Amino acid sequence: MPEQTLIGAIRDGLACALAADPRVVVMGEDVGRVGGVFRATEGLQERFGAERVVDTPLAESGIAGTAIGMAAYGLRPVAEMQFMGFVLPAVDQIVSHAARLRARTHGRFTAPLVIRTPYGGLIRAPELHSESLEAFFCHLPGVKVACPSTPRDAKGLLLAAIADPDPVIFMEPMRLYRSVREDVPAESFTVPLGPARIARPGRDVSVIAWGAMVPAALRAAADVAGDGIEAEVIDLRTLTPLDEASLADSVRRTGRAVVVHEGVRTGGFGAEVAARIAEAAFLYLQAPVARVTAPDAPYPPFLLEDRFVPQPADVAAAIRSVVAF
Amino acid sequence: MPEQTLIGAIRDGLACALAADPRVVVMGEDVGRVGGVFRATEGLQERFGAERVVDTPLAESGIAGTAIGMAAYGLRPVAEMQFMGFVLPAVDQIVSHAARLRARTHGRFTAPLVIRTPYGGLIRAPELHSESLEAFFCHLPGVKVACPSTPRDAKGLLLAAIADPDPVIFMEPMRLYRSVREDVPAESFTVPLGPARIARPGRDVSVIAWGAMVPAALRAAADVAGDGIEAEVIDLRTLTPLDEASLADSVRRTGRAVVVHEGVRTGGFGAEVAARIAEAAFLYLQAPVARVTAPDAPYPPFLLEDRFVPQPADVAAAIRSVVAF
Amino acid sequence: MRVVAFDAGELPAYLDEGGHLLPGAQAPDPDLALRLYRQMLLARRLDIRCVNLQRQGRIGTYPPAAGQEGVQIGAAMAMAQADWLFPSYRDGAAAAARGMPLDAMVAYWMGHPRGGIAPAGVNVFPFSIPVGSHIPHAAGMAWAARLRGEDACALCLFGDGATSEGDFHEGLNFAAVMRAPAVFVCQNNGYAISVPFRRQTAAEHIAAKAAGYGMPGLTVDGNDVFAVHAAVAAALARGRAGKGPTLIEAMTYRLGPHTTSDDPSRYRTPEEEAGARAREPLGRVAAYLEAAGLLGAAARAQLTAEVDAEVDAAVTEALAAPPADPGDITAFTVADGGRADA
Amino acid sequence: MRVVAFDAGELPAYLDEGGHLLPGAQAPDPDLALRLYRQMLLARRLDIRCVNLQRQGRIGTYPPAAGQEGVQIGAAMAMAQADWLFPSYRDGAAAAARGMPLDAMVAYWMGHPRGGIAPAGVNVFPFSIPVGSHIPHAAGMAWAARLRGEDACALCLFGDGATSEGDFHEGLNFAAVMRAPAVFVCQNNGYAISVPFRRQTAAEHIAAKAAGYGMPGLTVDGNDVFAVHAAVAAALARGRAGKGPTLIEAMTYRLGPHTTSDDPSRYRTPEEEAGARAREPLGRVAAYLEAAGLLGAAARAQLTAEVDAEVDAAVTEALAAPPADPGDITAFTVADGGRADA
Ligand SMILES: Cc1ncc(C[n+]2csc(CCOP(=O)(O)OP(=O)(O)O)c2C)c(N)n1
Ligand SMILES: Cc1ncc(C[n+]2csc(CCOP(=O)(O)OP(=O)(O)O)c2C)c(N)n1
Ligand SMILES: [Mg+2]
Ligand SMILES: [Mg+2]
Repeated sequence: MPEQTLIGAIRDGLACALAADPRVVVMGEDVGRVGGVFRATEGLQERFGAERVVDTPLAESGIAGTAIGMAAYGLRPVAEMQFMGFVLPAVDQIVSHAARLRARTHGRFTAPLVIRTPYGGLIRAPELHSESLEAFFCHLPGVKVACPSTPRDAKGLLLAAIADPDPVIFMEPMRLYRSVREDVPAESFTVPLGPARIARPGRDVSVIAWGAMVPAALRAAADVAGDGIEAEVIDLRTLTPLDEASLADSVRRTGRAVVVHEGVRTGGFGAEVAARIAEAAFLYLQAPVARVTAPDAPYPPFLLEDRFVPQPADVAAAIRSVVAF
Repeated sequence: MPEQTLIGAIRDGLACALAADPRVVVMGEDVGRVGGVFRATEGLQERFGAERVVDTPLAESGIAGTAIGMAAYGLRPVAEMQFMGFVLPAVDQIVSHAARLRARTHGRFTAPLVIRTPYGGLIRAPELHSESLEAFFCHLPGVKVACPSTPRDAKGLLLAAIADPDPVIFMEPMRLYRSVREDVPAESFTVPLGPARIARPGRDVSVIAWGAMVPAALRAAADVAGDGIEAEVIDLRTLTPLDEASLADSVRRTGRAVVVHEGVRTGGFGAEVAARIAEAAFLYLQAPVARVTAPDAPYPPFLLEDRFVPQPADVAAAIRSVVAF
Repeated sequence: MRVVAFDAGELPAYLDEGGHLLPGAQAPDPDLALRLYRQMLLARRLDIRCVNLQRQGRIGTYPPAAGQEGVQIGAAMAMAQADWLFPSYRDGAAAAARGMPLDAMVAYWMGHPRGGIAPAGVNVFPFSIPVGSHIPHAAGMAWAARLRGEDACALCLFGDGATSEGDFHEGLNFAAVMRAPAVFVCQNNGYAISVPFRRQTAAEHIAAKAAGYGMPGLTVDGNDVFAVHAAVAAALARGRAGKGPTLIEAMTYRLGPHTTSDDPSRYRTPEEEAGARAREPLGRVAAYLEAAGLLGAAARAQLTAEVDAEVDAAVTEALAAPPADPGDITAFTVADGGRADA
Repeated sequence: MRVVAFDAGELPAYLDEGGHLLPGAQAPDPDLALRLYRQMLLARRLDIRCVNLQRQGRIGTYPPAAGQEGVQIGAAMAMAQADWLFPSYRDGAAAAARGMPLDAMVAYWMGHPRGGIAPAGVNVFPFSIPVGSHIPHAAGMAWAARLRGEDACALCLFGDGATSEGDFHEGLNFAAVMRAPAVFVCQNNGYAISVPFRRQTAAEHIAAKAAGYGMPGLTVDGNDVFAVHAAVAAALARGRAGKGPTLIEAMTYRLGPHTTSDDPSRYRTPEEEAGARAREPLGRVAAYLEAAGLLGAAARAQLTAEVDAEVDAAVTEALAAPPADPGDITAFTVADGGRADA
């Protein structure tokens, strides 16, 4: 089993899908000739040709909209949007069409497409290159949202997303692209969309995170372990559908929860996680579910980003305070 | 004080603003010659001229984008988007620019604009004419979201929104446009953006709603009063900024809360309301905050809309169940 | 009408406003002429019926197509079986011509969840409600067909207002860059609800936009069904030959309101409307067929009765449909609870 | 270069690739020529410095403008004081020419929250990061100026890639319909990151898109600063005269990478780059000024030293700025906690 970075695992997943399924088309700005601005698609155009790994015009609504037409016709488009902030011009296509095509035609037409997009901060990027907009897409029945935190999950979830008969927003934590490595099976495999993963078991408090916040949560858990607090870290992996059963199960054991995300606080997906936990485990809760999030402000210029994106110390502080509640 | 419908109050508010402030420009598809598809702007073009009440090309991103340029230059554009589903093509302009212009220039440039949009269901409308997408805009620091449920609030909040130095999404419950009437001052006045309103006081449970769900909540409250349950109904009026203090105060008194909205459940603004209540009044809560919402599905064809949009009976059932918890 | 640019030779026009064959025009194939007429008549009769059903409260808001049958039927009947139609809300006439069951369309405007769905084998996309947003779908589908080496083309119908949307631009640009076999047919009926064409664009013609995408653009008389049919057939042939997309602007007029909720007298003069009625497409073909000895008054009455019976049957079926099933609300949100099918 | 359509008479071109005055061209005003050169030189020197600062890790990702000074300075210096500039990320040269302090630009790329902000009286909008999304802002500002009866025009800079976005379309269409005094200047540098112009559009020229909006479109040699200046001046005059917007396509080349994170050797050949270097705009003007006896080698060296001192001072100031204040993160989200100011 070769060791892979997270981005290597994604590239590998795309190659597996292109090799196995002639319906798969990789498309987007700069994905072909140069293999993507992060090189997630490097080498794929050479290997699979310019008709299957396609440089498109610079137009995100056009990318999403043509992908919908392609998917409805029977292809499996996997579109890259260069940064999550640049998915915004495609929102109407995703909400009005991709998410609704199956429902409004009772399955006569469907939109099995994947939108891959790097998200998140702390890479010293220019404005609008560090957004975490998952909450928009989690409020969207008909669309699934996946977000891996490890190379293995990245490949397996991506292959599951490509195989999925419905549209999937696939969020890639760009901060982890090259900073984590693990053994990843070379062959094709899927990690199912839905089930969360216990990244670290614990009995005192449940810490729920996804993407780049998972390593932050793990670091916080290691930190509070020094105080004798055993935090369970749950990596959601798929935001919608949400694995409510695993959340409820964990919180029924621990009685306390902290949810962590990079998106801003108000209306963030942490509110949904907190609400679901309260609904499913109210009588077990010994403290309110704490949210560790970005503040309600636009993502700042990067000299301030460390103060904006939740850090392990923020998570540790929240853990301590819910335990002390 | 003349009696007004909700839409009459909005028309009246627009007329007050146009008359008082030469910077105000009303713009949008069909707002001029015919006075809007709902007639919210009827008579305004005759009165104020075609340069201040402007029929635009059919392009929502263009409407929002030009409004940003106009606002930055010193005008006060009030743009109508015909139905809330059709705000979606403008999302990038709203998120990437309107919401961020002040922050990224430390106030050197600002975008004091209002986007008025009818929202909500139960009017037997075609597809995508019944959306409730407030959750998208409530997750957007730099933008305020207002949603009146009465003619008086409609006029006062609209005038406050137009006077506000920042962008405001102004959601108009189209189902109430002509179904509610009350006396509304003829002169200009504002209802400040922020404070919620207690629409009905009560001691047993707090029911939180906005827009067209307020009358539904009031009907439910009247209904459960027959069982001796005194429900307090809170009309949020402004979703962001959220009047957390009023919510906390109410729930500390009642110990129970139900939040009601037309948007779909997962990631809806009800999750935020529930999370805030839990954060602010955990020790007072005697039951989990209940959410009465649309199910996680696209808005259905209208023969099924009664089963999709929360009804007073659904709210009453939720009230009874939190009280019985 | 002016042909702005086209490489398939000069496009013919056929009928003048009175339905007389234009000087120099070749008489259309009689069989085709009769089929076009029948389909236009059916569309018109169904359209009238739907307006009545709305007035009776039996269906919801309805966007009448009367006056635009020349474009819709001319275009739809130039398509091959494998081609896909991407219609807007007003394009029921075209959808019916491509095989969408009439009762499914009535059910759609009734707000019935089983409405508006094309049966298997009928390649009609659901009506696009957000204006212009289906244009990229047509580009994508056509591109996909080219990638798969299949012969299917896309035909996309939209209005003059739709050309102001970003998706018009992005869709046409993608189609041209990808050399997708798509035909974009703009029904320029002069208004987007109340907004007149002159406020929609400062260009004289929509067809002038084509050059900016490197594709041919042409303007045809949309009320001359034979001209539309010929233009669309030529554009589809061009697409099938691998030469890429075409933009066709068909000049027409909607005789009725924007929808049953609209009052066009607020923005159109009686004179303008009367002028448009005199140019409307259906009467023209009837006059032509009568003059050509292909369909006399009696045969026309007979055909009308036939078509009305078809409409009756469809309406009866739609109204008699089982009540909407609340289970449908969530049943189709995702496939089988999200299980992968691959 | 071909003028596609323009009503302000034939537009002159001035310099050939070697900086020689073209046959028949009128010599540019010496004072203007010197001012343009100085500003181009300043931009180039700052640009080189920013690339170095990035290599040293002192600023973040930086998008070099070298090679595009002809367009940016030619356009910016044709503007009047009251006009507003709407730049993209690469348009620091134009921003500086309009009065944006150099240290503010360095601070911007340092990721400092006080960076990139135009002082009062300097009408430079913040750099647009989402490609093309600022085009409607320019249309709206110009429209607003016309509504207020003020003389200010908008000048909007963007790339060839930006023309594929829906906002390009919507912005130009609004400007034309509203007869807004806006000038849209497309810097066609042949690439959107790695994607070559031929994959961006099937049209031969961006200027061909103008006709679809009913506005004039023209293509100029963007590396001939005098030609750009004349074209933009004419378009601004046209706007001020109430004749509406203009689209100008300026053909140019970025000599460096897309940003400091990009490796253009993956998508451009050394031959192509060498050819472009031979046509670059700054050396041309230097050659012209020298041949015209306006600026000899010694004076040029002196000017370079002067400009470098300006750049040094700005960089020093930016690097010495007080640390970013965390309070800035939320301080400007809304005004005074949302209190109305009206
Ligand atoms: C994105 C979007 N914005 C607004 C509307 C509301 N609306 C419905 S039809 C219409 C006018 C469309 O005009 P046109 O494209 O000319 O088509 P026509 O109705 O004339 O057939 C408008 C504004 C919509 N459906 N979608
Ligand atoms: C909406 C959006 N999509 C994608 C990007 C990523 N991106 C940044 S620059 C660029 C290419 C722009 O090309 P062009 O418009 O030709 O300008 P140039 O960089 O050549 O000056 C891309 C794709 C972005 N910034 N915004
Ligand atoms: Mg129209
Ligand atoms: Mg470029």
